[in-house]
Amino acid sequence: MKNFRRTKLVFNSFLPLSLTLVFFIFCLGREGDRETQLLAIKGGTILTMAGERIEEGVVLIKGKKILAVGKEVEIPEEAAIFDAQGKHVLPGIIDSMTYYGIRPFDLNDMENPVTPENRIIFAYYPFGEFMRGKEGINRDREILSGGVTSVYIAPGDRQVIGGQGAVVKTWAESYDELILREPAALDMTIGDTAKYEMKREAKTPVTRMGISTLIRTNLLQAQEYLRKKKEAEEKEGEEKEKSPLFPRDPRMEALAALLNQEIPARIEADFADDIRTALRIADEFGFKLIIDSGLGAYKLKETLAEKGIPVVLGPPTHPFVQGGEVSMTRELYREMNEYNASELIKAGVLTSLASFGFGFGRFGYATQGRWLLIEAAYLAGFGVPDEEVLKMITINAAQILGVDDRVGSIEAGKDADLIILDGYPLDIKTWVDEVFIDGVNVYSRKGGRK
Amino acid sequence: MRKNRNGVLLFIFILILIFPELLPSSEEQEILALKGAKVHTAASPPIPSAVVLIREGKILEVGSKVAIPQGATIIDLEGKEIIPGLIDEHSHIGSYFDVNEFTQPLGPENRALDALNLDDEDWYEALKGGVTTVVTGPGSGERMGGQSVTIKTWGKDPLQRILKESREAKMAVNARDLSHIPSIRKMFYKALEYKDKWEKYEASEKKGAPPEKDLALEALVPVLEGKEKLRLHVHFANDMLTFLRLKDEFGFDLTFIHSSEAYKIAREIAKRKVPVITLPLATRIPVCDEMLLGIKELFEAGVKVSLHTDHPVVHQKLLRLNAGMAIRYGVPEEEALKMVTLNPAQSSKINSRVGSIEKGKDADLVVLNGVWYQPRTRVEMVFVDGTLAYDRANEEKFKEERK
Amino acid sequence: MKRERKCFWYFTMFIFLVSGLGLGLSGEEDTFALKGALVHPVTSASIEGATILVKKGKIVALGKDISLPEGIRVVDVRGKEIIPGLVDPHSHIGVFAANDANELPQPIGPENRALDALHLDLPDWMEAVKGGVTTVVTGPGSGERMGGQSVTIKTFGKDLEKRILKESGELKMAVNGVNLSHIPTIQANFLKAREYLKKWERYEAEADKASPPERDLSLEALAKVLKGEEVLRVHVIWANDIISFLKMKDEFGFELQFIHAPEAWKVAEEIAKRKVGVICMPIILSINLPEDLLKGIVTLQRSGVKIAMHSDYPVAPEKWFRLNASLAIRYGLEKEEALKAITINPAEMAKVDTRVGSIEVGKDADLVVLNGPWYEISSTVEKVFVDGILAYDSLREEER
Amino acid sequence: MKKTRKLEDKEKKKGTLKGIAILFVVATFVPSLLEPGESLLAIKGGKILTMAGRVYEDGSLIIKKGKIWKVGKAISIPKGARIVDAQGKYVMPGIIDSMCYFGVRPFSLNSSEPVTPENRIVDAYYVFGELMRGPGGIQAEEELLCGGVTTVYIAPGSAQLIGGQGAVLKTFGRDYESLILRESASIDMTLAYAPLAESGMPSSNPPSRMSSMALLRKSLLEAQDYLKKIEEYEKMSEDEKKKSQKPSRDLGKEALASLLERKIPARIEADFVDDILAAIRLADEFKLDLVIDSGIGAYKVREILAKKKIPVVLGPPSHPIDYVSHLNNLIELQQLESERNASLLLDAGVKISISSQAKDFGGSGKATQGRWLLLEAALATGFGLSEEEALKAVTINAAQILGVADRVGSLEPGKDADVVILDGHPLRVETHVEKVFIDGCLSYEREKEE
Repeated sequence: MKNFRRTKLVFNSFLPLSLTLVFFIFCLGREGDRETQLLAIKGGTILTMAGERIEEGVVLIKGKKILAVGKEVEIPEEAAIFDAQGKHVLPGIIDSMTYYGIRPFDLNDMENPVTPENRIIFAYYPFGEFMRGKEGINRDREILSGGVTSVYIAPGDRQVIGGQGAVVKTWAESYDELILREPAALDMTIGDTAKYEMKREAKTPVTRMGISTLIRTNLLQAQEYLRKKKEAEEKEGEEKEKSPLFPRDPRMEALAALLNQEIPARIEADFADDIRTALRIADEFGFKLIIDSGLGAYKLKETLAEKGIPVVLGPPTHPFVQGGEVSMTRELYREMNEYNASELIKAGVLTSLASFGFGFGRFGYATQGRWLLIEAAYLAGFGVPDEEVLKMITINAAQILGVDDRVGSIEAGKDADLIILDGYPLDIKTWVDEVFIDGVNVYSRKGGRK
Repeated sequence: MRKNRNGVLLFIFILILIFPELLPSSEEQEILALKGAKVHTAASPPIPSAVVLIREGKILEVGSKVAIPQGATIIDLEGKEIIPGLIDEHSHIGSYFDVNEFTQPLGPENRALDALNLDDEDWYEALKGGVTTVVTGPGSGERMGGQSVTIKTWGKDPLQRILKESREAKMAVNARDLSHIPSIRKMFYKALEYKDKWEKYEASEKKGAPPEKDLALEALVPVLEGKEKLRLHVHFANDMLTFLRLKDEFGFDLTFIHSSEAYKIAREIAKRKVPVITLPLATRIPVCDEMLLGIKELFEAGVKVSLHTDHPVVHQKLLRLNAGMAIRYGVPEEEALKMVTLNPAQSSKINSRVGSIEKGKDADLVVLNGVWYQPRTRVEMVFVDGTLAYDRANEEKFKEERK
Repeated sequence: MKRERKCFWYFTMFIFLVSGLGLGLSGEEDTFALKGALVHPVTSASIEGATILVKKGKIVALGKDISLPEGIRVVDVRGKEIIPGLVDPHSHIGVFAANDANELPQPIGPENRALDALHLDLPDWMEAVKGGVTTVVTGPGSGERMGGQSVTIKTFGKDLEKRILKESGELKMAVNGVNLSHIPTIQANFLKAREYLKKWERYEAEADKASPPERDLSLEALAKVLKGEEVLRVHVIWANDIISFLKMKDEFGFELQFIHAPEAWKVAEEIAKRKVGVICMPIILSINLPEDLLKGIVTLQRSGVKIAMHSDYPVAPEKWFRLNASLAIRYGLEKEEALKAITINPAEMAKVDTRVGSIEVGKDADLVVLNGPWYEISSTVEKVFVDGILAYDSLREEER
Repeated sequence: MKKTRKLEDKEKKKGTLKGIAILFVVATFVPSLLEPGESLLAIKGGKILTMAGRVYEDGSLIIKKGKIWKVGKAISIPKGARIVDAQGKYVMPGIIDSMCYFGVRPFSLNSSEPVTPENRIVDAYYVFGELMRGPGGIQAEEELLCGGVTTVYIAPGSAQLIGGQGAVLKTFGRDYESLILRESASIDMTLAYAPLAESGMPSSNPPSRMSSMALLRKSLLEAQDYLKKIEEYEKMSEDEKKKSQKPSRDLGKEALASLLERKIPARIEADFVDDILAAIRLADEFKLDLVIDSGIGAYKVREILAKKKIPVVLGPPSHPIDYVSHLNNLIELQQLESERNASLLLDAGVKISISSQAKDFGGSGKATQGRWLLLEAALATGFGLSEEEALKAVTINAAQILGVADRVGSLEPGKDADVVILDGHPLRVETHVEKVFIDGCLSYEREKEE
């Protein structure tokens, strides 16, 4: 009897896994069918994030994409049916700034304050634990358990120009499908963290002046580079043959992409003053700007709204993303306003909420993103309506990251990234039951924790 | 009976106008009655729509059928929830710039009180978060950090705020190398010898020269006698086991701080009745799921668990969110409330004054506008020693008053 | 000091003795046959009771019924097993012992050559022979981003010139995951090398060839890789770095092999797709590799990746190189595949498979005679032939 | 009921953790439901290698309350016993690794002083799954159990002259007490090259062999004085005791005193002949019980060792020299090394055991090379050791040297039920451990997944 029980237990614990695995293999094995496979998620309350909520609606998925969504969607006979009666269906959560999947030593080049050529995608590590661990690409259940399906990752939280960030999914069938957008932005920092670390070696920058000088100098160089490149390309025939080769410089090319408005700059700035500096530089060089952290952004809400500059806010429980939980610079307290988000949204600034998650030694990896719904609930206590708060971690984030054509809401034609929750999303006791990415059920809480 | 919200606000406003005059004269047996809220006492099951009577800064009565005496000031809290003032058993609030006396690895004589900054903005933030009592102490950079202080987060007179000028020893095992434990054992033996010497001296009617005074050893003696608590900053299970063994050897009163891996040896800890202050849980530290689920395991094994913020690691104001996270990861609601109120009070031996809403205890109460553990719920009012210390409706005014 | 000298003496005497023995064995005509053993030729099916005919250091015949010329010496190896001399595709033998492995102050040094730092008088070489290792690719360490060029060499032989199979066989590169700038730096260097290559091409195309571009040893070495003349070998640990290099291969089109790559199995399909060889972590008793990883090697092989084992001497002893394959069998690899992973696969990776790596007619007579199943741990190497010369005989060893 | 629930949780958690685990072979750790106190277990039908002289073909072994009750060929199996079928398998006692650094994080291995006899390795023994993560409850690393290792000797300070007190521990236990076989099993010392050569180790180590010996002698002489002082005090009458000051306790000297009292042996790591002889001289002078560790050159003084009955704990035959850390002495050591060390010592009548000397590789703190101890023994059989002696060297001989032969090391009635079931001859490379019982508890089971 005892023996039987144990087998059962083992069986129980492996059941969801093996089911996922079987499903996974099934999907892989029938690559052709995968594109036409139909799945209907039925009966749940659908928060599409693109319009009104749908009670007892249907999401019809074909292959990797959402085919239709609505209250009266006809379900074809061949479709597999997933019953979501009494549950909430939400688009996959998007963490619009995190250091998830990057080992700490990969994060910063401590020797150089300016490394625009660095690309975070080289450091993205979605392969389970080091040396040990799971089969295939990204089976990190921890981040999936929070319903996070896409993340923006970026290098260099302690460099002036850290490098190029990327928008990636947290799971994919193959490595190439993992990447939503790369490069997605050029990541910079204006503020104390960018100088503090450098201070040890007495290198530039040690002041805010030094930071903006470094940014400006490099952008000026990039302008020069662009001009020379254009010259070289304009030459023709004989002249082109004779003139020396135009040497490619990955560093300058990254900055040139910024100047050509191919990618935006994401500047991490806490103080209103730093945000002003960022705005000034953006005006001077004419690039697209996104403000990260933006603790004092409420002071500039009109300007930001007018210029259409979005803000990626830090987590409301610990908004000082540049310092510790409690900022060592006392001035930050003056800057802090718990109603920051609410004021920005009222003023019409496109705002998203991000975890700015970082690894914490042996305690865990940078999976704070799994608690974004809790952060959102916390924010709901400070004057942001529930609907807006949920948008901040889905469609708004997708818009800011420039991937809203693929993810961020439950609409026909978008990627089938969605999550099913066992209760109201903003309740602390609510858990993510299922996660679908590209139409594949990649995470199931069944039989897991209670 | 139900009043509209504006009415409540107006009422509170009037109340606050009156209050400054009312409170100093609390000797006149002025009674304050909080009426209509759901009260989680932490000591007994929650009472829906209860009345709490406060007199002279103490709780006079609590219950659903308590008659409100004539002349009592009534605050109607219909639809609100009341919980006891939260207690953070381990933090560095007000002292974290002076946390570690690194040059002196064994300094049990250092006192946190001597480095306490009461003007810190964080005290107010903590209060706003519903935290009314904290144990704040030296850091964990050293093997023996020093003595912590138990203090309320609000009070007109700073000295009155202190609950306990504790002489307990804070110790840290950072397991740098193997000589760590022997050096601590050596220290204990020295303290025993020191005690022996002084006892012999006292017994011989103070003949001859008295033995040399040693502040460090003196601080350890009450710990070894079991009079004072030894608080141990520890993460790894093997270090915890070592200290359990040392406890068996020396018989001191032990509490684990942080204790990330305590759940792995829950039974061993429960066997020895050692209270555990476990990890800060708020969303800043990406504590892995196993550890979070471990809290439930500890509780089920019979270990007395408290939650802490370790401010500034996690901001003190988030202590309530810690409890919410514990609930999310399987701890029953009432148990989770105990983990931030009664359990830390008991383990710090201040439960005669704080930790629950019971007759005779300090009137440290937190009024919330919704379910107490939900992140979106806000603290509406905080009473410390029967005085309204924070009121969200008049936040600006309170901020002014503090200055 | 005294000890070292003594050791040197022993060693030279031994070499002398053995080579004398080899000469004596072969006499004037240097032809002999090994008869009666179970032979694993690797590239074809195993033959029970086969005869191998060796002439002038080469294998001239192999099979069950071979008519032997009159009067040649026949070595009776009945009841034994014969496998080809083992090929260790990555080692630091002769380089590391004298601390000549890493030119640390120069992180990008593709022009450095291991050959220039080779110590041939170390006892390590004989240890290798005793373990049946007859060919090694030995090279610079992994302390730098681009370590330099390795040398492919036999472990035994009088004449250094003849011992060298290939003066360089790989360009060693290391990704130690120090920080994010690592990959961009390597990329930038390849971009430069590409421009360097273009410059030279342009110069070669010119009629007058007036002003040749400046030569750069470092870029030249990289240009060789870009041209496909040289294999790029990357010391790599993390799966994401493997992906980064695969992407770089897509961009620059060089020939790539991974060394160590403990996480290769996690991205096995991506590797197989691009036909990149993997020289797996030394799976040997001294290194506590996790079980997942050991099984991962099987995953890798089954996904269609060409795998080879290596000793990474001095990390693992060269003498027990054979045990790599034994352990791989323990963790599920087929015996034939395991044998390939220490013979023909590494030979192909180092591009010396025309001469070594299998027992075939025309190849070098590098043979290892064992007293039991080749993969069994308790079996011992009895005789080792290198280029047809008896380099080691356990019976003589015991007398010493 | 509560217990089963707990187990269930544990199992489930494990399941969720494992993720998509290994596809073809899964070795699952299954905590046994058997309490050692109530169990009656019979292992039936295997070839039992008792390591106490007898081999039973098709024998049976009965375990009662965590101890071996009966072992033999034709014994009746009592009613109610749970039967484990071992038909066609090999059954042998748990493997004993007589020297390794398993379960000790690298940084707690050494301290900065050359002489620290007060340090106890038991304080650093970490057998709780992975650091910070991993399933709860006391247990060992599954990885070591899969090699059948049930008992280990671990010791501090391979880089110190006197490292401290080593311990004999089991690799699995239901509670903490049952893990410890001998808390203080010996004082671990190192002579010559290791303390001299290992870089990054305490610079306070004596610079030469002579000064090492001088320091060793000094420490032991001081311990003699200490012992004398304590004895004198103990001899005093009660009155005198009251008057005089009790000698203050010194943990270090106390530890060395137990060496002088021959309560525990000294284990001295020595490879070169001169170091081995120096160790013997020291033992003779202070009348110590001596065990030689590593002993690469021990075969050269085998007659002396045999005469003085000094056992040798040999390193792993596949790498008796750790090449990387001994690059400076490599040539000397290689000259000394002989594959026939084990067999030569044994033939001369020296008691030997073979150990893994497992150290972590790469800072993970998982020194689990002990799992291949049977293969190391197999390697030695290639160089003159008989199969029986090779097996003894990792079981009963090791137990005798460690002083725990009354409890472990062989399958005899009354001993702890530490039993290993293998699917083939223990010395073949393809043989795997199928089940491991420690104190009658099933602590490891290798499972095949279809």
